[in-house]
Amino acid sequence: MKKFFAMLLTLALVLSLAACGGGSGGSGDSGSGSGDSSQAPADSGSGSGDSSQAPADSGSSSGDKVVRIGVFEPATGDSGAGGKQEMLGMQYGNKETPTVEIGGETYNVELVYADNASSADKAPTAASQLVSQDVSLVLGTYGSSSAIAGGPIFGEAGLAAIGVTCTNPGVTAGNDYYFRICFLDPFQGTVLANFASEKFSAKKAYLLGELGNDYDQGLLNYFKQAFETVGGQCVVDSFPTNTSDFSTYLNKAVAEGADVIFCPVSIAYSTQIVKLAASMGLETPILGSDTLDSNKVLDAAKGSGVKLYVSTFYQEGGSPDFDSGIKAWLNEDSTAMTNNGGDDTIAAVTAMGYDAYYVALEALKAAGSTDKAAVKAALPALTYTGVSGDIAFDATGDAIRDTAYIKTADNAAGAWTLETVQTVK
Amino acid sequence: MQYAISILLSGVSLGGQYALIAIGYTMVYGILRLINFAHGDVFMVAGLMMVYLTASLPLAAAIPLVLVLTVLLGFVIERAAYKPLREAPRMSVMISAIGVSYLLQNLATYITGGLPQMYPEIPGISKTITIAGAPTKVVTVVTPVLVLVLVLALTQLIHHTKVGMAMRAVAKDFETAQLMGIRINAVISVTFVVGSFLAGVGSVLYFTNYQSIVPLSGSLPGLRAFVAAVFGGIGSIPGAVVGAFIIGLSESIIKGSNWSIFSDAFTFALLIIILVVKPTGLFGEKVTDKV
Amino acid sequence: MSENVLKVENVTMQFGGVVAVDNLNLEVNKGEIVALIGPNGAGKTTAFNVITGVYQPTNGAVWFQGEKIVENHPQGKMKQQYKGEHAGDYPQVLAPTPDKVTRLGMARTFQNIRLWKSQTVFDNVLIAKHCRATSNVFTATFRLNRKEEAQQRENVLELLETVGLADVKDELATSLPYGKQRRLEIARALAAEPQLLLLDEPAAGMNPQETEELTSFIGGIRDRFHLTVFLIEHHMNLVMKISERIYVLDFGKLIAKGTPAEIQNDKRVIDAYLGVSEDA
Amino acid sequence: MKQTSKKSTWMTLLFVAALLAVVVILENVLDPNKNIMVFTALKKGAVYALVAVSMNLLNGFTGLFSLGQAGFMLLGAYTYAIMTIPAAQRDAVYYIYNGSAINFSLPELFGGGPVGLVLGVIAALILGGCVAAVVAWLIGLPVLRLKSDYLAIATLGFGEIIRAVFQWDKLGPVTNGANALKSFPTFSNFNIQNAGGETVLRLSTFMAFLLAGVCIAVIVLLINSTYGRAFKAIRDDEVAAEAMGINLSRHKRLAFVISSFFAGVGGGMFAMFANQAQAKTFTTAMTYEILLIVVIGGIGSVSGSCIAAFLYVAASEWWLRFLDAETFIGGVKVPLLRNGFRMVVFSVVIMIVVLFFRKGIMGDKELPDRFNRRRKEGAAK
Repeated sequence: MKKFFAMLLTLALVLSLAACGGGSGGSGDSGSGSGDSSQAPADSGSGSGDSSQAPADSGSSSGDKVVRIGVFEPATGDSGAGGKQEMLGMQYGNKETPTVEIGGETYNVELVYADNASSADKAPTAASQLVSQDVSLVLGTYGSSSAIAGGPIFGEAGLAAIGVTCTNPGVTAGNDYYFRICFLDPFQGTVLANFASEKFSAKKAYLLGELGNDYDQGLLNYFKQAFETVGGQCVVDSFPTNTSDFSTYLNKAVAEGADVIFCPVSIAYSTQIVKLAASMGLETPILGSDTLDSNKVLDAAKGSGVKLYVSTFYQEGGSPDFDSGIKAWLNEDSTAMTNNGGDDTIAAVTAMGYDAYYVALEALKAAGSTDKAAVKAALPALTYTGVSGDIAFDATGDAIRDTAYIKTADNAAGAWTLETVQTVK
Repeated sequence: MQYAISILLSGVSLGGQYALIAIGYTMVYGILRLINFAHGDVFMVAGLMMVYLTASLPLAAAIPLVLVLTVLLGFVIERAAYKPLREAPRMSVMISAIGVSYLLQNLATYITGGLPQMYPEIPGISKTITIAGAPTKVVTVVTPVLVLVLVLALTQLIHHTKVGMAMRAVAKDFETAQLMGIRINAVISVTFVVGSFLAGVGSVLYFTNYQSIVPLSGSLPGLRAFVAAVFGGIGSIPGAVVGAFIIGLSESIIKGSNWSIFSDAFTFALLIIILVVKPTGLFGEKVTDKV
Repeated sequence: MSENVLKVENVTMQFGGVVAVDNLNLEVNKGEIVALIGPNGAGKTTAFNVITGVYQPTNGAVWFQGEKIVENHPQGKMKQQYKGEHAGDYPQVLAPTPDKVTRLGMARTFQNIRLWKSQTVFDNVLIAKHCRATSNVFTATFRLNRKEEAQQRENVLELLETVGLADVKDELATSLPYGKQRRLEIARALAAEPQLLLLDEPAAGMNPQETEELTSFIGGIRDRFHLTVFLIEHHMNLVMKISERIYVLDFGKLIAKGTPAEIQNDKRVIDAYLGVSEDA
Repeated sequence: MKQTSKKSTWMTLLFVAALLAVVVILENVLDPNKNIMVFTALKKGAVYALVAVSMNLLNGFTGLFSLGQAGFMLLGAYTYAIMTIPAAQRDAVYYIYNGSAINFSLPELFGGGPVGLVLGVIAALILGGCVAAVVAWLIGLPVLRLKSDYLAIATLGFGEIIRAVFQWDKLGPVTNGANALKSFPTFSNFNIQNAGGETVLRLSTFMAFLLAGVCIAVIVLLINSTYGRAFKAIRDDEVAAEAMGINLSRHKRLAFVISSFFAGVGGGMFAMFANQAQAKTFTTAMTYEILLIVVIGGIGSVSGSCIAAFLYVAASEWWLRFLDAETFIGGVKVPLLRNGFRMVVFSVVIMIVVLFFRKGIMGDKELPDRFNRRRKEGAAK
């Protein structure tokens, strides 16, 4: 009896919390409306709702042939927010173009998801999940270390993977089956270092990254190299995982007399840093990498005097059709809206996800078959012009890109504006 | 100079916030000999509840409601996860605590979708002021004062009320207190209620300062607060407060130095050193085992 | 000197301001059965704990088989608090851990039975043999110590037969009746191959018949294993019947020593037991 | 008694051999892509089984509540990785630090080829275990004097310290800083290929099982030896154990060092499984996962830990995955199903086990015990 009571209490606790969150989920941000995330009615659109485990749904499209594209992205963990935005691009692409002509036949494209939880120890099983579900190729992942952990599994299965925004050189190096459509850390670091010295005539930079995060540390390293070659000086600092008190770090930057702060950290940390900078009235410009290109960060800076600059893959306005289309979709689909962080600002990773989806379709067309080996063979020669620019692969499978967009936050309007387009040869 | 002051300020406010969490640890440990691993997560959940509640309620209603719900959560956790294991070995209870912590974190991930949530601005204490040239929030100044007031109130409760006396008795000797007719379960519940209440207050102060909440937001402050409790001598409330300020300040100073990457490591190294050198902490009482 | 197996010399044990054992001196000779008696709280178990290394005495020394094994003098805060005598006589500090004392040849039982609960009767005794094993962790893991292991198992079996527990050897230790658990504890102590056996209230909680059996049992094992026995006991029947000499402790102080007959007629002992007012 | 124990030993050996054979056959008969989930889960299960058993040796058999397992796995994983990355790959892996400080790799030292691979991998794994063991010995000196939960929190802190040290960029030329170590031999390297590069015999899962199996067998032998019995005595009653001549600090340290050794080996195997080694993977959350496996399997049961490891991995990362996907049944969306729900359900299940099935799957019994008892009961009837 007592046990039963205890169990009941536990259940009640769980349910009440779930209900509490579900009931007002997504409305944490101002002006987003009370989008309900968990109990959303079935209007979430076939693109986002479908998954391989929806037998009823795949049944409804019976008769047509189906080609599956694996989505290897984090939906939980530190990179969950970014992963979700990246998936939005793919989902939108899938909604826009749900079919593909392969070898003269029309195939329905089905996205198959596997959550790698932003963690290298869950990535191999998530990757295996995709391999076992017979996908033709894989898109993802946000976060390079999961990509490195999952990569060999794809390689072994002869399955090609297209990295969307994993910028670490280690992802494609030594793995023939991993391609990517984004620029790399060395490029991004250099772009930002040059920008810092050109725009602000900065002589001293304070570099802050998460301890043990390869993405952050890689960028810090390249920024430092490039900044020092243009005659700058760097103070490099790292904070331990799960830090929430950044005031000391920002104060240190001020005390060091830094002209710019470079913090290529994940969304969870960057929102805190920007928010704190806003409340401190920090005047030193903050430079960020593609991870900071998020409406969450924009939100944190809104209404303050923070000078925020980020390098990114895509600038809103680059493709008006895409912009208006995806905004319409976001506004109509509450789940997608929540996943986008509660408003309809387009993150660069979303644009990249969108391009990745079309690259995948092109690859399928070029291969003329859904066979993964054929798809892999078709990839190296593929070229495609997406919303984020021209995409082609070099010998290691990396995208040949020489352009990055640098945006600044317009804190009055709460929007990004294009600052400049940086090119490095 | 300004830098030094800002470091001190941030250390003091951190210390105050850790103190409020540390008291919860130290009281529970004093009575149940249990490291309540879920305590830090209760703190995080309190923050999340605030985010969700302020979306639909005015602040004046949301804050008391959050405190009530946090207290309820602490109470329910104790009744559901610890009470059934009263007779079980200590290891089982601790594992149960880890399980609750795991559950709360996963639940938070599920509800927030893993997206960082922005804590609402609380008028009055969110405002930025400048002290000796160092910008900081009002909450930084409010925290130590509030901590002192709460701790004084708590010591009054413990030393001058019946339930406080019962708490001291249970902490001293569980079995004997039971034989003396003290209603153990009620006392333990009160302990959890007080601990959770303070964690709730702590979460308001903490997240007003550091506004973003992720499911893991509670784990590290929780561990640090526990270290503070051990440092001060587990079971001792003044000890927990002093320990928390020491941990908060030293964390802040280390972060300000060139060794910032070791700020967590330092906290734990301090813990290991204190445990080895003086296991009873600064103010703890010595307990000898009987053969 | 070689004749006494155990010699306790000016031992004082003080917990804070409380003197649990006050300047205790006693000797146990080879082959003897000696009892330590006294009212509850007289400091008997504390004396045992000092001898076996569980507590470090505040002052004094313990000799075992002619060798000094424990020695201490008041240190730190104790320097001021110390209420005993002979403070300057013991400059050295010797504080062996209980396991070391056991390996020197002294094994004990406990007042409140401390068997290994999840182990069988056989394993309880076998584990006590561990301290006599010569194998290291590698040879033991990879079974290179087969001979020794077999030898030990055989010894344990013999021992269990001697104490009359062979028929229950595969039972869980805690499933045995009380009297048998006491006996098992003694068997376990014997397995550690001691010269001196320390028994802490072996007859506690036993009925008269069990006590009777125990009396002859203790005598039996003393002869069989050539032991010296030092025991704490409340059952006067047992004590008077079995022991050759008796020490009486009251409030930490030795108040009498002698043969059973002498002790039975000692006025101070009778006072201590009947609670006649203390002059101190 | 002696006879039956010998018999059950043989039965166990036979069972393990049969299991290994089944693994080899399955891996080569089943379609490797369609069933890759099975093998990935099996590999991870094997690795976790070893780590869980090593934790059980400490928590279940010696009664020392340590939460440092992830830290020791990290040591093993890094040692393994650093020792086995091929010299030619080092510049690519350590690209930030312009190459590695260590420029040899054990498989190549052993002459390369299949023989070098096997010897090198085994040597590196053992070395990883040794590094973990040495560190355990050092920190065991002060830490093991602490009582139960203090020990837990101190070892937990130790794990955090180790992680910070390995992420320190000053050590970059050795540890590669924050970057992952990769390109070292993994389980897949044990698949035998013919000249054309086609895989003729798949041994990757078999290797995981074999390595984990050998280690677990050694642990079982230890547990049943005189030292293992001493550990159990310490767990049951420390005071009595000490009074019976068991040197507490020596035996505790021994258990700690041995457990850490195998956690180190397990860490090396984990790196082989995950295809990379990166400090941020080895978090406290990982220790908790392993602890929960031990609890679910039964504290003090080796076979329980093994079974629970496979169940845990399969359930959390495979069977329950459908809970993460939004699902429609007949056009109606199933409520609650969405990303993250899997872990909520899973943690509720864990709480139920912890609260209501406290003994776990096996209690403190072993698999052969169960069969023996059944046989005895059958005979009695």
